[in-house]
Amino acid sequence: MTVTAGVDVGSTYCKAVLFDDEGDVLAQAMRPTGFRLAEVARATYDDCLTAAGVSEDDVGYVVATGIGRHRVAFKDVAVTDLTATARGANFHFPDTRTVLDIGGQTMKASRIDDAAKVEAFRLNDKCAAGTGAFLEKTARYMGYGVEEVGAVMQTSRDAVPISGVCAVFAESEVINHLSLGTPPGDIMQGAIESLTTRVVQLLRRIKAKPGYTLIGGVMRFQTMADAVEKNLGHAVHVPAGDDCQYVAALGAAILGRQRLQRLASRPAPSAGASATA
Amino acid sequence: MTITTRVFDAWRGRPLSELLYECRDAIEEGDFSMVERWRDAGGTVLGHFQVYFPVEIAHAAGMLPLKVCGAPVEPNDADSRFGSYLCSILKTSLELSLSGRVTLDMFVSHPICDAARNLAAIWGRNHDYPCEILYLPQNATSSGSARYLADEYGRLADVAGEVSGRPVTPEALRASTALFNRSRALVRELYAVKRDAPWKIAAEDAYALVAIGGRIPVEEHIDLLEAALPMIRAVDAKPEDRIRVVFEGAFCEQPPLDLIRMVGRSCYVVDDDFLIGLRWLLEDVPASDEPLFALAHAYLETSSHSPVQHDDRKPKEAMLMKRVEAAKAGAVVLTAAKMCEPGLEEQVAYVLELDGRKVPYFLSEFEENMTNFGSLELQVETFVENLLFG
Amino acid sequence: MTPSESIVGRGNRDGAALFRDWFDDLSAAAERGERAAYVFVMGSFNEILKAFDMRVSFPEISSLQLAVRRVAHEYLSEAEDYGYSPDICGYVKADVAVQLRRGKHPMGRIPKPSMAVYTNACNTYVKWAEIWERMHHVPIVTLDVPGHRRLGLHTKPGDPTFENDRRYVETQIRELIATCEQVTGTKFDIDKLRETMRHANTMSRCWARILELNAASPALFNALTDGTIYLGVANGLRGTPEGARYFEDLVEEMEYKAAHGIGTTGDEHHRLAFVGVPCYPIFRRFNELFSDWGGTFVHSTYLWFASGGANCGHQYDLADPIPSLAEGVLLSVRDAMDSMFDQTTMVKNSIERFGIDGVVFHPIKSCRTVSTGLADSRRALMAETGISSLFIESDMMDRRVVSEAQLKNRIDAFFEGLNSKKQQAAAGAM
Amino acid sequence: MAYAGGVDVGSTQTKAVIIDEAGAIVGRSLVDTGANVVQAAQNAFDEALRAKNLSEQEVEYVIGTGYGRYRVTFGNDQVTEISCHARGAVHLFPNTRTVVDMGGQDTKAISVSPTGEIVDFCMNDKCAAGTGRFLGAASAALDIPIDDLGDTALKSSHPVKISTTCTVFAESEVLSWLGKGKKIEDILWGVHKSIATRSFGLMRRVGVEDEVTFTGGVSRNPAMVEALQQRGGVKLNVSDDCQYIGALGAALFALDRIQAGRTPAKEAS
Repeated sequence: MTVTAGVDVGSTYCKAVLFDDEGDVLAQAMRPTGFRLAEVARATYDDCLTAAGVSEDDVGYVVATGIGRHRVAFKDVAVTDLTATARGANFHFPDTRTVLDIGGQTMKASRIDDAAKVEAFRLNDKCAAGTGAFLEKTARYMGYGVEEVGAVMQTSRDAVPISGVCAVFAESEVINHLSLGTPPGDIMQGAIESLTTRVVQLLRRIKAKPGYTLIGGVMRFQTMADAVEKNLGHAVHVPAGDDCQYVAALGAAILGRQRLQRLASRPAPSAGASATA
Repeated sequence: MTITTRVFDAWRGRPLSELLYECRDAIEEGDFSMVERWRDAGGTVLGHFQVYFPVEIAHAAGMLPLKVCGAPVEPNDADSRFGSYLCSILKTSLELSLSGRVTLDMFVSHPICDAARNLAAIWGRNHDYPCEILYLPQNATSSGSARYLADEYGRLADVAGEVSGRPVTPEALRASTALFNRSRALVRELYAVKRDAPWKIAAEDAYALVAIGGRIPVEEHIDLLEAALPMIRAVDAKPEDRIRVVFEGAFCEQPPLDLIRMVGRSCYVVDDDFLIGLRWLLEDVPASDEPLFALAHAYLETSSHSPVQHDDRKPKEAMLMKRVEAAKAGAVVLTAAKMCEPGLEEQVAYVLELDGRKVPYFLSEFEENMTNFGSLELQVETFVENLLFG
Repeated sequence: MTPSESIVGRGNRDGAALFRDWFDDLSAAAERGERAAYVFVMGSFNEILKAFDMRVSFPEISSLQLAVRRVAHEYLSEAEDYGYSPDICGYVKADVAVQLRRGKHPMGRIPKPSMAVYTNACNTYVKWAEIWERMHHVPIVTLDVPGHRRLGLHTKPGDPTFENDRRYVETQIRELIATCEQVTGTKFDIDKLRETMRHANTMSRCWARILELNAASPALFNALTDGTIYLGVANGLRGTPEGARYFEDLVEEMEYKAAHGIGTTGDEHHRLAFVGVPCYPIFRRFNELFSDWGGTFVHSTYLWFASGGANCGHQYDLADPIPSLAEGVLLSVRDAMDSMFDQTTMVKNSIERFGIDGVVFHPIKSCRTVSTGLADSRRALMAETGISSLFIESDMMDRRVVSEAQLKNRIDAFFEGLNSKKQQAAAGAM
Repeated sequence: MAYAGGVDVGSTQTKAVIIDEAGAIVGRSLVDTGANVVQAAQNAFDEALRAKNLSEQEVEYVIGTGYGRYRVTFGNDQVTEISCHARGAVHLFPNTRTVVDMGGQDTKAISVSPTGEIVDFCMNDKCAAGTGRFLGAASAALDIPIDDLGDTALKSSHPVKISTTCTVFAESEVLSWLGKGKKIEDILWGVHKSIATRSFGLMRRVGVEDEVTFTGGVSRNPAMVEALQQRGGVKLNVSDDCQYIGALGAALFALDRIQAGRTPAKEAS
């Protein structure tokens, strides 16, 4: 049998997925990224091979993705996590037409076609205003853990506007509101709404289509998914549990599979390589 | 006085790769030593801010026209002269002067945008040499425009003459015009190579070859291009399967070489509007009894297009499509400098047009002094991957 | 009513009414499917357009009304979804949204353009008009008004450069007249132009007088709040008999207040000059942040450039209207431009005349025309005069960059400084 | 014996200082601000009282400063931290003409006249780029205690160029440099230099005149002091009480009020 692998070297975690020609996930593994990207990629890959009980020679094609993609020595090709995530999301939810990835520092939205090809995408590259960090800082500032936020927000009656100028400045606004005696629930609600507004704006910019799949660290805030759903007026998919973490790695493995099949049929265009030089 | 010393010699008698390296290096390192050499030889320098300036006037006055178009430097000194919501070309340009990297004898800005108009006043408050605004017509089709512009050029010629001590004569202007006609023709040849055999020269190398022309005497630029072009044509490289793109939107603030390199790594840049001001006049300016009027007429009638010049006859999105078709490009890279009002406004028209015609495009914003390209790299790669895969 | 009751505050009452009427007329026209000429505050050429009985709309003014009415953000995000960057002019974006909503506006309805007239006093005018050209396929007319070419170098009628510029502007005015004839289908009548120019003369003369009168202590009107009401009329009704009459009444009111020592505020501890564009998203609150400390804005560069330079009080020579209009436009619009990017000298001259204690510089994200030079201009002003000044940034439309917490902190510190400075001075005097 | 108090409620920490009639510090305290601002102010004040077993009544006049100044419920008046830092700095270093305060989320540059009034001031707007918080992010990313950052950075021989000053992006950029195999001290020194450059930009806006006094918690960081001195070519005054200068300034204003026998002025808001 031929196996393909996807390795996603992200900023916090490094993940690997093995995918077989039946189109099934054989194994997956995850390690904290740390500083040594090349090493952790190797180690995570090895974990995954061991878990699946396959040898490296059985692996026909390795696709690397994530910020450390270019540092994966054993890759056949590297793709960006936008490209990989599209495939992963499409695997979990074939009706996916829009992928939204809200991480701690970046917000990425992409519109994809039925073949999981990215048609349009947009990032918030300017500053961290209105990213997950904004939400986490607000919660942490008021002394709440991610899991408590939902409960706190239940208490909200009248959300206060939080202008998300800067993730750090959010704190000065929060302290301002606390100073005025605003209940924490309303502040948290305000923060979620401010972030949701930005999410929806980003989605409009790419002319997003229904079939929304949400991934990324911020999805740990269940309330966030609810808020987005409410604001869009459409149901949204959120990959269950671990899957959420592995979407990009899985997508990379699937891409590897596509590539492998194409290589079998005809020689790869040199462009594939040049795109990732 | 006439300056005879050569200011940029490193490339002479060197193979193409080294010649290009010298040009790239000078541009990327923000090296203005050639300007200092010119001054040491007793020459005077006229700094002209983006986009277009009639360099013939400076040359005819015996001055070195220096294209001021920002630089990859931290605006440590200039920052205190500006507020927050401004593009980096403004800040880094002023920084070049405040930090002493470049010394001028005259500065000219144009109201290409609201920030650039103000720059003349800011520059003026911080320097004691003439800092002028050249009001190029935004009404290109009035029957009065050419006459007005010719007189406006005349006014500038007088100032330049006073600064350099060499009054501008019609003879001198005709001679200068002939020289710049030649250099512009050579640049057009370079762009023909980019379009017809893009694998022969990397995008950033072509850029450097043109950009250096904004810093050295036209005579030396002609030498450089005459030496380089045959070598480029002779390059024996095999065409790769890459996407042909038009790179548009860099009309004022120039994209960092890294960005051009990044795009060039996965695409062939077959046409662009880099340094469009140096390539503004599309045909040789005819010798005339009234050379200033000839230049004014050429500016209005036989010229390129830019979001910073209004001309009812040149709808920008239509001009972009012409560029795409002429270059047989399959996609467009649209960039604008952060905080660039005209650029960002034009992007909307471009996008609507490209969407309508189903031309794939990649949209981004950049800053002259940015060094971290992680996010841009991610976007360019995603763009290319999805044109290639699937 | 006692004279005091009938006169004091009349400008604000009548101004609001005239402004309302103007928008009602625009709405009614829009409902009837009629159009209006789109013009701008810096060089509106109302004199010409009104000579053709054209209805005018100032998109800058309809946009700022959206902020004052606290709905700007809806319009901004609609335009940003359409593709416009968060970094560009909020007026443009708000207007794009108004156009996309077929003119729907909280004050009624804005008619579609019949044509657009704009100067180069702000380059964004040009890009803005290009948007209408694309959306509505109507004639858009640039009127180049070359500004001063060098800091502090001002050319006068008779100078070769000035005459070259006048020739250019005059040619363009004649071409504008031709376009108006095509758009309206009516023949140009030079006597009607004389008429509108006569009204404009009255208005300019009065406006200059009113601004001067505010040197009175206590100040007769708040340059930031009241002043903006007067501006609305100065722009919308320029070249009309109503506009002229309004400003004659306003002079009467101000002279009455001056004669009776009636000020705009109870406690005027600090007389302030404002440089820049108002913070419309929190228009009243912004002023309160200053008035709470007894700070009164007696003077504002906004009243100069946003009136297109009418503050110069320039008087047209009605004997030879068109060349005189060209000359007047050059002198006035240039003054407006200078009050944006070369205001150091102009502000400096006002400090003593208006007894100003502090200068507030308020650059904004939206407008590089007004904001680009302010930091350096302030640096120069402080170096030359040592006057206290405050530098705060926000926006005229986009509440996302208006942080009251940040503003208040700086404003409070500014006044703490002003107070201790005055205490020191007092102590020194003893 | 009359005492005056100053309470500086910052976004991360709240400080309190109590001074005697001579302006000497008799009590100081520092607590985390947390969510309950009112409580934090009270706690800080009580702790400062404890230092000399003073009762609240013995402190005649208290001024609140910092973001939470209006939540110092027991305070008689409020003054902005800008005025307070200037006042405190001039009190400790009488020749101070320029004050640079590097705090949790903003950096201030203040120029003061020879007689100690504020001539001009400027703060980072819109974002926390280049503030002390940036160091916090770096210390988290490299997992080095914040107090050790400076000494580590000073070991650098080839500093890297840190391009972002966004505190939120700091972490990923630091990691990416580690990924490229750069030495920790070189990255850290790069971080310090980038902050120094930002801060010096602010200082230039108000004009840098000798003597320059560096206040705020970050001024205890030797590398930041060094980086600022290198960037600005000026010597910096640094005090052991640097963290308390805002509160000290507030206390000094309070002392003025006592001596002027003034009744609490109405709130400025």
